[in-house]
Amino acid sequence: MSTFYFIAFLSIFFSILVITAKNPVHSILYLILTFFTFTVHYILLNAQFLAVVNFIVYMGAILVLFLYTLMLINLNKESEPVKPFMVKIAGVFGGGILAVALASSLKLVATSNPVILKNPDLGLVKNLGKVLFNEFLLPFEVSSILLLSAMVGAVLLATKDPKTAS
Amino acid sequence: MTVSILIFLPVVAAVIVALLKNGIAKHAALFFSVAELVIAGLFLSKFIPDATTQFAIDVPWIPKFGIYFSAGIDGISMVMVLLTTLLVPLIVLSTYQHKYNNEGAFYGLILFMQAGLLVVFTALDGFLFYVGWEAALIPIYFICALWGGENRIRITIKFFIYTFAGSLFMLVGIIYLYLQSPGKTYDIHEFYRIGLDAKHQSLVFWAFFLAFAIKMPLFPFHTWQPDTYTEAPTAGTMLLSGIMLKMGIYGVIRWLIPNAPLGFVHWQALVMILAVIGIIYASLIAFNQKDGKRLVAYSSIAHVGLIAAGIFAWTEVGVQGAMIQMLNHGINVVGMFFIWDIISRRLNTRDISQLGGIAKVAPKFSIAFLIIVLGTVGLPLTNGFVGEFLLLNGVFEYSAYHYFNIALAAVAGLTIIFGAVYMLRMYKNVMQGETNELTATFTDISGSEKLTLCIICMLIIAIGIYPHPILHISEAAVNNLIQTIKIKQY
Amino acid sequence: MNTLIIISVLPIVLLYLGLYKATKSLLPVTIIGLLVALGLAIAQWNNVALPIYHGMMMFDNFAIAFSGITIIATILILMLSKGYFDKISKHVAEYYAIILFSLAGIIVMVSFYNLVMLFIGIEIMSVSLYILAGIKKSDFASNEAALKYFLMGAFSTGFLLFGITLLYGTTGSFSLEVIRDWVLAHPHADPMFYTGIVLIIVGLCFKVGAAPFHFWTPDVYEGAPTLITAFMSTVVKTAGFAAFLRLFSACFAPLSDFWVPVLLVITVITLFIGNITALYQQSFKRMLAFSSISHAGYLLFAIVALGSGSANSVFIYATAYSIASIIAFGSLILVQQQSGSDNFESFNGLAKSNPFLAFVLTIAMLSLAGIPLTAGFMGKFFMFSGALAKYHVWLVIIAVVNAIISIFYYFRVIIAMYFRTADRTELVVPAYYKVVFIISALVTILIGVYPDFIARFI
Amino acid sequence: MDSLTNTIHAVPLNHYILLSAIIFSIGVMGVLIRRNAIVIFMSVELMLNAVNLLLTAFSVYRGDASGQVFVFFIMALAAAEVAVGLAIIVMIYRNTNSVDINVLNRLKW
Amino acid sequence: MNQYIWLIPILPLAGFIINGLGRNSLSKNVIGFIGSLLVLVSFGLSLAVFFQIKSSGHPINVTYFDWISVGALKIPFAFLVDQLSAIMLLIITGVGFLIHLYSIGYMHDDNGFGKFFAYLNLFVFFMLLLVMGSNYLIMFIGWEGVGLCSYLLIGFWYTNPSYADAAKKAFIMNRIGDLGFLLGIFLIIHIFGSIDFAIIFPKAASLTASQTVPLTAITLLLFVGAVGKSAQLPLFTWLPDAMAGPTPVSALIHAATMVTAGVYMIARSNIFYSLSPFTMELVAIVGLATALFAALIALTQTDIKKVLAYSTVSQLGYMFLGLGVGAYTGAFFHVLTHAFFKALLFLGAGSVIHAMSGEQDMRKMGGLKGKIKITFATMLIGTIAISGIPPFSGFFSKDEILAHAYAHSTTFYVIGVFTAMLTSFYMFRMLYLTFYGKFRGTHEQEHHVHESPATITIPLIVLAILSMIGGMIGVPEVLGGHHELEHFLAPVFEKSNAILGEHHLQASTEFILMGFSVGVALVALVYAWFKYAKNGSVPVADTEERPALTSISYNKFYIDELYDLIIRKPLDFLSTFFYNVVERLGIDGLVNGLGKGTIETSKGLRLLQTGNVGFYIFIMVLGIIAVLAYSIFGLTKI
Repeated sequence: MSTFYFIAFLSIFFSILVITAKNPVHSILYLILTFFTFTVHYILLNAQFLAVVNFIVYMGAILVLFLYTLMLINLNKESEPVKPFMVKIAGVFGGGILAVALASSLKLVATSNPVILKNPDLGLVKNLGKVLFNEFLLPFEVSSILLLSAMVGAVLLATKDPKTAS
Repeated sequence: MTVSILIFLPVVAAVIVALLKNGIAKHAALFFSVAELVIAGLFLSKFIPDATTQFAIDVPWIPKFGIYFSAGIDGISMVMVLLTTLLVPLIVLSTYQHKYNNEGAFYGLILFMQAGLLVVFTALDGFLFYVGWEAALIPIYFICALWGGENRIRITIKFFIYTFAGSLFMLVGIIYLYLQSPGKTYDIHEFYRIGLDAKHQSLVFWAFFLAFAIKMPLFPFHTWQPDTYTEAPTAGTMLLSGIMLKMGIYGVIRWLIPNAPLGFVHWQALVMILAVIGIIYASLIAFNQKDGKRLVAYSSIAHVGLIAAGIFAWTEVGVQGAMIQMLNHGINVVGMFFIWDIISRRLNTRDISQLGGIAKVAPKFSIAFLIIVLGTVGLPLTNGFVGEFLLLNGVFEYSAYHYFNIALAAVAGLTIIFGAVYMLRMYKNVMQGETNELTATFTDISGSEKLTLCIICMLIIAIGIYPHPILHISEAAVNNLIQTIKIKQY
Repeated sequence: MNTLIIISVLPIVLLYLGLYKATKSLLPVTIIGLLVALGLAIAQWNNVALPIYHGMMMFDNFAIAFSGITIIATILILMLSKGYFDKISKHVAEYYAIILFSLAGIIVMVSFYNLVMLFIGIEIMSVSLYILAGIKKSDFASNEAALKYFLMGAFSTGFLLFGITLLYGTTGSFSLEVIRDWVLAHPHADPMFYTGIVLIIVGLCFKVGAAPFHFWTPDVYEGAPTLITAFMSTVVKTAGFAAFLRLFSACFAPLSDFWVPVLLVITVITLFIGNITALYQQSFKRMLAFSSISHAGYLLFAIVALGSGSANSVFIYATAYSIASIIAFGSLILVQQQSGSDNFESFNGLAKSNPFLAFVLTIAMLSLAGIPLTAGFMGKFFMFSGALAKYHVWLVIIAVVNAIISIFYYFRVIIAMYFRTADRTELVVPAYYKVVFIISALVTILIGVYPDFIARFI
Repeated sequence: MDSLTNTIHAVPLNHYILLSAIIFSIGVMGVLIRRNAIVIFMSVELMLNAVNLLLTAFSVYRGDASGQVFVFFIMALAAAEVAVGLAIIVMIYRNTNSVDINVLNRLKW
Repeated sequence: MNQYIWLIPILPLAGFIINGLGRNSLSKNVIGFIGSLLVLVSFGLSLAVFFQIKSSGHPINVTYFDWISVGALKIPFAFLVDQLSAIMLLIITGVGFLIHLYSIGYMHDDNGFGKFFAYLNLFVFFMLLLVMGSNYLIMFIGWEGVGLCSYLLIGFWYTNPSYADAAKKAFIMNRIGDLGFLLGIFLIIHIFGSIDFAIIFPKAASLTASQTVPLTAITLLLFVGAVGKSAQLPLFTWLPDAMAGPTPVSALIHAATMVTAGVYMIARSNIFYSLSPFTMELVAIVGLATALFAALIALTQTDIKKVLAYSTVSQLGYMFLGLGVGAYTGAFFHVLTHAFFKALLFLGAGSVIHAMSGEQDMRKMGGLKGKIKITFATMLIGTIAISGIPPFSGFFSKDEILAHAYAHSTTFYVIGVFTAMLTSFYMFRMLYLTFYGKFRGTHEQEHHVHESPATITIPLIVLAILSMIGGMIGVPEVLGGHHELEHFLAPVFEKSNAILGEHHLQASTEFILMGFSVGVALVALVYAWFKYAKNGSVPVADTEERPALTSISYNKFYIDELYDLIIRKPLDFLSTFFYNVVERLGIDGLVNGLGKGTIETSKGLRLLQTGNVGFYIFIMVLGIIAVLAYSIFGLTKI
């Protein structure tokens, strides 16, 4: 139990670092750490498949992509101009109040049932696979369109057009 | 033979005319409008002057929402149909000396507007009424904005937005009534049967009243009117003042008061006072107007104020007076604007102070002008008198408060004095006195002008001498309507 | 379902065509493909609609109608694209493909029966649009539009997801059926459920461009290539509302006491922001963007006054709005090509040089302004009727005030075209455009005069 | 494995929600206070992950696998979005040599 | 006879149409002939009607068609000719014919000859309609119709702007009265449900005392109408200005017929008045005041027609005095005699003007006695008649009124007699200034002076005879007469007299009264003779100073200026104020302000669209927070 709170603390801590780090590269590194804590959360919840996917897709692919882009466009310095202080305060307040509002609208202070793992096999690949390829086959197929579109689009946008001037 | 012929002929004609070339379009428009008049005459000859609705058509339009293409003619509508079909050919004729760019479009729009007007005057379905109401507005907007004077853009958009604003509130009122109606239809007779309480009727009343008050226009909703009348091409002004403003008056009779009798009773005194204020106010302003068209515009506000007062008194005499006065006002005001059209076309000015002595060089014109002036000031044996007499009598008979009616009638009656003041002042300054350099060049009327003015003058005198046939057309219907509403009230 | 398959496969075909440089055949193939899809959709009309694929989708009449209108609108817009993309770059096939991907997402959106499908549909559509907004790669405005759209879109997706998650947390399922049953069983729902609804409202309002989540709309609409703007403001908006309506009428209707006030406020703000801001715009395109916000306000009426007629109202309104907008954007493209500017002034004197174009554009503007005998009026009429039926009298009055304001800016175009003069040469209106204009104008008038034929659909 | 799963037995559902809400809000905060488009985008990713965590928690709590499947789809989306988003950012960088969102204010009013 | 009665008004109307259409194509002789002949035929028919009524004693009532009928209100187009209207018919057609005849000569050189005759015929038509109408509305048609003709004829020479103004003024002032009349009609409709004389008068007669309250209102309103038409205080100023019209017009319309319409109307409604003592008193006071006031003004006028005009106003005042004190017959008698001598005087003045080549200022005349003998003789007769010197007609009618006034109140009588003295003075002043002394005009004028042609002199002579003997039909019994007129009119005033009661003065009192009034008239005559004929004093030129009182009188008590100040100026001010301030700034300003305000709001609101993504998202977040806040707090309500 205390493991959860420890990891939760780490999640929050690192995510705060993500948004406060001056250097974007640092931000990414903190984000990797944050995601790692999430992976731990998944493991704690016995969602093994997700833990693995999270580890691979997010940390392995997405964040590397970020990092790569950052390097590509040479932004690894603390070059970001800072927003005015008031704007930052407003932003922090906004986010904070949002958190409070979310929490209170969800009545989170009230006690609730603990999360109990009813089905230990729930998060296993086999089980998930069955659900995914039965019930969720259609969304699975359809999301291919999403990926295809994104792929075509990314290529379209990121390639240098030699004849843009015309 | 149903009223659909009457409604759709102008639509077809509008399309045909719109496609014709300059030069022919004018004649075609005249032909079609006269044809329409003939058809209206046929209807009139077959019309039985009782309270029933005749020549009715009732086909589903959007049945899911209880909307039917339902129209018909009763006595009240008949007078309005006559007004429309009579004035449109006159107006077309009055434009014969003009050269408009893109004539086909001009006359097409006029004819299209006629269709809209006829829908308004014959509709028995709230939705249809509203559609006709707006369908009449669009063409006139374009007529005014395309062929108008210098400031037309600003003025006409104001006019459009103002009147459109009013009618949208009416739309809300109509939908509201539809939702309240027992049979969920837009049928006007269903509307009459809704027994709302006084509070809700007040809301309905205002929703409709705004639309009609703006259209008429009633003080203090009138400020679009003088500008628009001044800037619009004369034919547009004639359409606006001769026919279009009657939509508002007709609406009051047919849609406002019967649909919200309790609301009406509650606000009757206020609107009567507004109407009467409008009479005096507009008359006074007309005193010192320099621009002839603007002067006539204000005089029109005053006259319409009286018509409104007569209707809001909701006595048979008042409403009948309003019926005949609508026709009269249409004829007179068209004549008056035509007079100014002739003057401004010849002399390129409408500034009264620059004119004078025209009677000397144009005696025929002066006679026509004088007859129209007399009709406008309501001299006995001209059409204006019959209407004003009945209207004032109607106001007088309105007796919500003791002595209030006498005071009201007396103040409203000032119109016959003030009317004489500004009309004669105008006549004097334009026609009498010695000619100046400008007016000496004035040539007397001829051809189509003469014909138009001749028809107008004859109508003025004929109705003045023998108004009975026209009163008779609407008598039964008006009587019936007033009785129905009275029964409902008490 | 066949429709979805066709629309999903079609872009792949196009990509291959692009690969083999068969650029000439792209448009015809697309249009034929879409027509086939449309035909297949219509063929299912009035079939007994049951949820398919484990309750993931349901091709009921609602879905078919909205698929139909979105496909038709897409066809019309694509017809305007003849020669349009060539000027941007040579990757024409990709553009068509992405538009069609987006359309596939839209088909999913209008026929979803599970929140997962809703989410995926929205994302397919959105991701495609992020790309499309930026296809003018060297154009700064286009870049800016793409990035703004992307950042804000991704941001709002977070809220949508949070909302969906909360619904899932309370009901334990993503299926609309289960959620509805849960709502019926729990008339006093969980706070979590309420918060979920609220966040979904936020997410969806962003997608349809309702205030105060509308900020992306004007900038993106202005920055994006005009044709894409046309697509966004018509097809996408329609789909957004279809999804919105489908979700709310299917699941949340019993809880309307809770969420109606929220939407009411949003509607009112949307109306005012859209209309008042549009008033002072100098760019026709940006004006249309704000006007689209205001139309979103009117469309929200159907959801605020949720009832049996809502689907019908949204359908008619969206149809009217879409076809009128297509005319507007089509004309804008032509005028822009000629004068290089999208300001109102560039329309000056159009009536003299191009009476036909001016005339159809006038019809479109009248329709957008809601003048009777045009489709736009019917749309407003149904919206007002619906709202009044639910006793939202003040809402309707506010709407009326806004409708009045809107006249002013719609008529500015008409005024520019007809009443102002400018030396200009005649614009060449390509045949494809003419067809689109004529069809759109006719449909606008037809719906305005005899809406029954379309009102019967749903 | 058992020992791991046992550790969560006592964690109330609310705490998971709270955690997600907080991280979600931190993401929002990040979006608000940063000007670098990439960092903003990262903050959005943070928000998505907060949702993922919550979904998983709900899924476990309900004993229903569909929540976790949904997470899977969100990840797919995230991947797609990242691809497109970074492409857009790169495209902008090419044009402006900046990824500062405050530079993007030509479209206004 | 009854079935031809419509011919009486229709013939002049036919004249109007023929002359109106043929005004340019027909020759002047033909026009004059047609115009006069048709009126003459009307006169013949009127005579026939008169004798029929005289013999049968029954009024003629003919209905033609429904003119206006709305619900319960049915207004037929119908004629009623009773004793009262029969005499009016005779006056109108008789005097009218003479004046037509006169006009042939008088207007012969005018370009608008045809138009003039058309208007005159039209006037006769409307006047006949006025007196023949069987209900108030038909009367009202005629009432306004004659106003129209008055307008047309005053402004006959419209190229002169001041003439046109005079015409306008006449029309508008009449209209003020007409409004009162109209409201009176409404009230009658309201109370009686009809406006038919034959229905309402009997009804009124049978009302109980408590029911007569509305009658006071009715009579007051009708009286307003009469005040306007008959140029009483305070609406009299149009009549002197109306002298702008050609002289025959002044004679016919502004002396003999139209202006007496008010008297006719009140006499017609006598039952109403008899039942409202308050109004009666008011009528008497207004009449008396007008008589005195106008006489005072007439004292110093120098324009020959103006003198006659004010004298007309003054005489009309007498008539109203008569009506007010219940001497309906007397008042009507005065209408009759006044028609003769005032028409005569005007026509005579016209003849003088004709002779003087258009000169109207008496200061430029003088010594015409020998040059235009017939004119002089007839004018002299007219002057004697109006001054109330027996046995000429004016004496009898005036005396009857004064006798009734005496019976009513001594004050009224004294003022009346004083006015009679003034009348005598200014009339003889006019006569002396014009015909006695030396000629004061230019040489050309002197050379040109000549007697008028026969068409002018014949009417003068006829009227002079009538002025002399006209009084014989009303010789009171104390003087050994039968008072034929009173007997003839008795059925009309029967009920009123019953209500008011007969005032029977003792014969001796009557003799004293007569003697007194004749005495003062003679004194005034003599004084005028000394002043103007013997001493040859002439009113000072306009450029010179006048004594204060004279000046006030000469300037008509500044009444026009007063009206200008208290009515016209404020109205004009209101007009500009309403237009420039209320209309432009107020109402229209509000409307435009709404539009401008919206646009300004738009200008401000669009700034919200800053282009900054951070800002956008911030607002979004605020929105989300607001919505969430709602779900926190709003939930408690559900």
